[in-house]
Amino acid sequence: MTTLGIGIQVAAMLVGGAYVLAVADRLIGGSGSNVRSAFSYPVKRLSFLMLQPVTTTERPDLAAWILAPSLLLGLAAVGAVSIPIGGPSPGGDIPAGLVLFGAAMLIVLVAVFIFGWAPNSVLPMIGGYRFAAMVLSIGIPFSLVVLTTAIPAESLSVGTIVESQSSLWYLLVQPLGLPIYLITAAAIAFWGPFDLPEGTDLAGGIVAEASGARLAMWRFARAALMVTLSLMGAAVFLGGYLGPVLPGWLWTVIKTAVLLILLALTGRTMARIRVQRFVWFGWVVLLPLALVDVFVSGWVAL
Amino acid sequence: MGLKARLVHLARTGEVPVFAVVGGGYRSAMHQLRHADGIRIVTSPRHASVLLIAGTFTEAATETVNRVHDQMAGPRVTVGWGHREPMLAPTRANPAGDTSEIAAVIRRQFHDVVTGAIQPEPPLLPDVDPVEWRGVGPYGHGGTGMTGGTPYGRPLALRAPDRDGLELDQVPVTIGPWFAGFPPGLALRVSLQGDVAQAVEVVTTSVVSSGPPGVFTRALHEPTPIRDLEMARARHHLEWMADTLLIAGADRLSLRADRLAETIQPGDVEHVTRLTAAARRSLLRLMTLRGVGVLSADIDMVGLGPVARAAGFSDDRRTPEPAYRDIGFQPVTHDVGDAWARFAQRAAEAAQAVDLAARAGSHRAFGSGEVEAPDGHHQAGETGPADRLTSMLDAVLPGMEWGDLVTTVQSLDIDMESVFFGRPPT
Amino acid sequence: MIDLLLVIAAAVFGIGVYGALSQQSFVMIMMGLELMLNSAVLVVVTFWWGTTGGNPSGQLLVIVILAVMAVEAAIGFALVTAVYRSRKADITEKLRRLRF
Amino acid sequence: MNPGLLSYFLVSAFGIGAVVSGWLVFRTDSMLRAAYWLMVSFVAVGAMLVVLDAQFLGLILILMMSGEMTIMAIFMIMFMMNPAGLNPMTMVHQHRTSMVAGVGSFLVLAWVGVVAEFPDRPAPAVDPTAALGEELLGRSMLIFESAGVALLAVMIGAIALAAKRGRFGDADAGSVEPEIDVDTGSRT
Amino acid sequence: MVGIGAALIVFVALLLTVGAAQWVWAATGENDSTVPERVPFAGGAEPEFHAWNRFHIRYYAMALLFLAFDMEMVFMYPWAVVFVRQGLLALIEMLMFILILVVGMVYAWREKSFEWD
Repeated sequence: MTTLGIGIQVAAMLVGGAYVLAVADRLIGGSGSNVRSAFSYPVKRLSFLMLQPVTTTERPDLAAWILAPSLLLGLAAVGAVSIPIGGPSPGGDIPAGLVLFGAAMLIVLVAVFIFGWAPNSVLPMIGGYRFAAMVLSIGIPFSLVVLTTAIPAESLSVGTIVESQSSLWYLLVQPLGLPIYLITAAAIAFWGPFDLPEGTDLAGGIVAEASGARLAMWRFARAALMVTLSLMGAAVFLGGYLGPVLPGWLWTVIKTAVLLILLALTGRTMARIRVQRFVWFGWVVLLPLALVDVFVSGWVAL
Repeated sequence: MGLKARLVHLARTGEVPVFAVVGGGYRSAMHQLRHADGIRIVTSPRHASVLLIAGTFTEAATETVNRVHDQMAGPRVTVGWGHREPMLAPTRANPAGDTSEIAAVIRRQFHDVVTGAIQPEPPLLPDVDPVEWRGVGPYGHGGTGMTGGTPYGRPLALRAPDRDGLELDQVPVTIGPWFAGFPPGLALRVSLQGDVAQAVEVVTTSVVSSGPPGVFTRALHEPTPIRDLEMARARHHLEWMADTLLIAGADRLSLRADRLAETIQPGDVEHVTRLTAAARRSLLRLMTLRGVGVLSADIDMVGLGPVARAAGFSDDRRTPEPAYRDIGFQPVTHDVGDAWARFAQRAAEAAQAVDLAARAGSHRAFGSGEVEAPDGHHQAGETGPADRLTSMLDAVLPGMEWGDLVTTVQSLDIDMESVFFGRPPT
Repeated sequence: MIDLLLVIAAAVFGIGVYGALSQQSFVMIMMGLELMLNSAVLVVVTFWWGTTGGNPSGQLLVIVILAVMAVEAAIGFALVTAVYRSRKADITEKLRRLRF
Repeated sequence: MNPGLLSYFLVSAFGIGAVVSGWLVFRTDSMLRAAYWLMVSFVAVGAMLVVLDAQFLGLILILMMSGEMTIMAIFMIMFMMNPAGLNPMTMVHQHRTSMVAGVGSFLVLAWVGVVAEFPDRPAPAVDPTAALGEELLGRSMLIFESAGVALLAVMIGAIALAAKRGRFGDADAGSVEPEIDVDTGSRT
Repeated sequence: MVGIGAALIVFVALLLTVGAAQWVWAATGENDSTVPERVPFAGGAEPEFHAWNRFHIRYYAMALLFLAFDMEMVFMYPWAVVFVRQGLLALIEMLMFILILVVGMVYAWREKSFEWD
């Protein structure tokens, strides 16, 4: 597989997945609209945002403000590159893919933090700091549950982890894994009910000062991040491209879409958590559970 | 067709991002507009293209409304909705009709401004710096030394002590009166140290003016059918629940509460209890409200209505009213007195109100110059409970994290119309 | 290749030395230290890759340096907080004595 | 050992990136930018490690440092006056000495690097991560476990130093241990 | 090497193209904005101070705890790869390591490092 091939594959997944997520979110959380309008909704919204002028504030850190959406999108793409989509690809395999993915997802914190800091406005800044509190509390359990899937596979390569699930998905072998992964993934993508940095109580938080193309890029980058996280969830817990009859890439698409829709469902129906409760939840509930997951799965793998 | 023309073609029929400034008499109507077709109420003017000025205001609102107008990203259009003198900003259209009419007007205006049929509005405020600063510092940035001067037009925040022992910067910042997390018209000057409010001051200028009197205002002076009173109470509480759920991010449930407020009929107790159960399932209690905004026991709660009853005070003006006694009214109470207790209290009162309305028959109540409104005990010619709740804020809110502060303010159900004009909401 | 890598590492180290010596603020001094450790990581991996035949001890040394960085940062920040709490000072000039 | 031209190019590019961003750390007024320039420097070094077939080490360096640099940014903004650099400032002392020391150490080290002869024993192309794991659990087990103890000490030490509430009361109230009553042995 | 190279190329390409596009957008958009249009949004009121300040985070102790646990992750990656090969020994060694760190976590919890009211 060539670099260009990987690039096209990732771009198709991210754009397609972002569209699916936007439509699902619209159908679940939208107000009084019919099903048909939901399918054109993302395109119309994007068109309007592209037309809208990009506003600025009195004294922003403009470089950081411009960098943040590009960085977020770049990180989502890098995360996606580490995941095989259509089938085993010996050439495109990254031996330490899991670490690459983990690093990319931690740097998301940088993108969000500088996006909140850049406009020099109180409400976005609080949003950025809230996200820092969130990621510092769930970063460890997030990495741990992903890492646990590497134990039976004996490799940090995502391709090998997928291959090692040919007899049984890790969803069943490591029952704690996927739930913790989805909770922490939603938090890393600041998706509801963990959308603290973008909360209504901050009038939009980190995006309160963003308009037009900047907002459009940020929204798209966030959706792409959700897709990457779902892709990884599908790869390491649901057997990725493995599946009968259908071609491998279609299995990846189906499994990713299922996870995306699951996340979209919880996003608009659950109440947003308080930041202190979340910090407590991350350290006192999720981290011990993730450690239990590691050692129980390790015991089983022996 | 060029790229821009293509984008215009797609965008003109899209959903309209509306930033709403809500004045007297239109709080309830806004709840219906929230789920009108093709309208999206946004929380920041930076996302909006249409400024909706709904209801009536005082002159004092002009500055803030104009500022919000200028902060809109555009292409800007201002639409009034039952907006009367004093006019805060030039409006393109100003219908006074129902939700579907205003929604159609907003969509039309948006369509026209996106396609270029009408010119977008220019900014309203004069283009002058808040203070002279250009060219003052050595780099033209307006400051000297480490923290001196007004670089780029504003001073830097100063240090202040903190209970944590770290004397770091404290930024006084005024939030409101058109902030989505607060009731419309409420502005707070909060001294923020990090994300914690160290001091809170209520900005006392009245910006919303009074809308038409509601059923509880009439009940002050003449006996009113209990059925009307209780249905108005149920609607008020349901709309408040919708607001709370919206701020808590449970959009879908908020929508459901709004719809229920619109369609509820006497006797629909089941609907209200199901909504409450759904709110509980959304982990509203566990994640957001529990333990937040507990009112200390030394606060005089008499007459504060649901706020007092949520803290265990069985204090209700309806209890001695003969008509209410006849239909078997008993006040409900909760204990703890945190934000969740107030949510559960209002949900229970909404259910009770619907039940009472079904059993009220032709009973009438009040007319004695006193009334138990949804926010508490009102007396003719006196300031109501909302005024007392507002003056409590500077004592209750300090020390809270910002999100908890917003949750607490919302849980107290302060209606600024009631604060400034001393009469019951709804 | 090894020469090139070592020159780069030396440059990063030199900047770290400059930063650690010239900065007044505690946290900026820590940045200088981190840069020096950064160059140490580069040097260790260079030698691991080019001269030791892939001896895993080299890799372990990198991990130990990472641990040193984490320890330095955590204790450094904690000290900065403690000093600020008692002296309201964030730069070295304000400290004449090193006791509370 | 025969690294290709591409490796040379990549190492040079990342090397320049690491040096320039390292320099910019001390040349910016914004504390946020200073912290994140340092992160860029670490990421560039991490990328060089990846080019040197130490993929795991390079990526883990990036992973570690992204978290650590955000914490650094948060602490710098918390404690530095004028953290965004809205008023330009220079907070340096003994500038000339430091400059000489910096350039001097660069010249000495670079000279050593260029002049010294090193053995040519390239790393074999086996999975280095597994080798590291076996080293960690086998021969160097003691290092690994003592790292755990060191980290525990760091955790407790850091929290004890940073937190306001000490075991014997608030830090700004002195946090003094109560005196022991010699006669009864109880604390007063 | 193709995989990691692709990651690098995709990342750099996106950073440059999206960044450049946004820079153009920002450059065309802000020139004609008036002072009131640039005032940060605070619900209609005007800010008195710059928002950038010495932001007092309340979770600094937790942030330091994260540093230590992040280091733990570094040890766990190579451990996970050789776990099955090394067997019970690996499990016990890591269990010891983690238990040591959990002591620190419990200490932080007891010191109320996870709350700031």
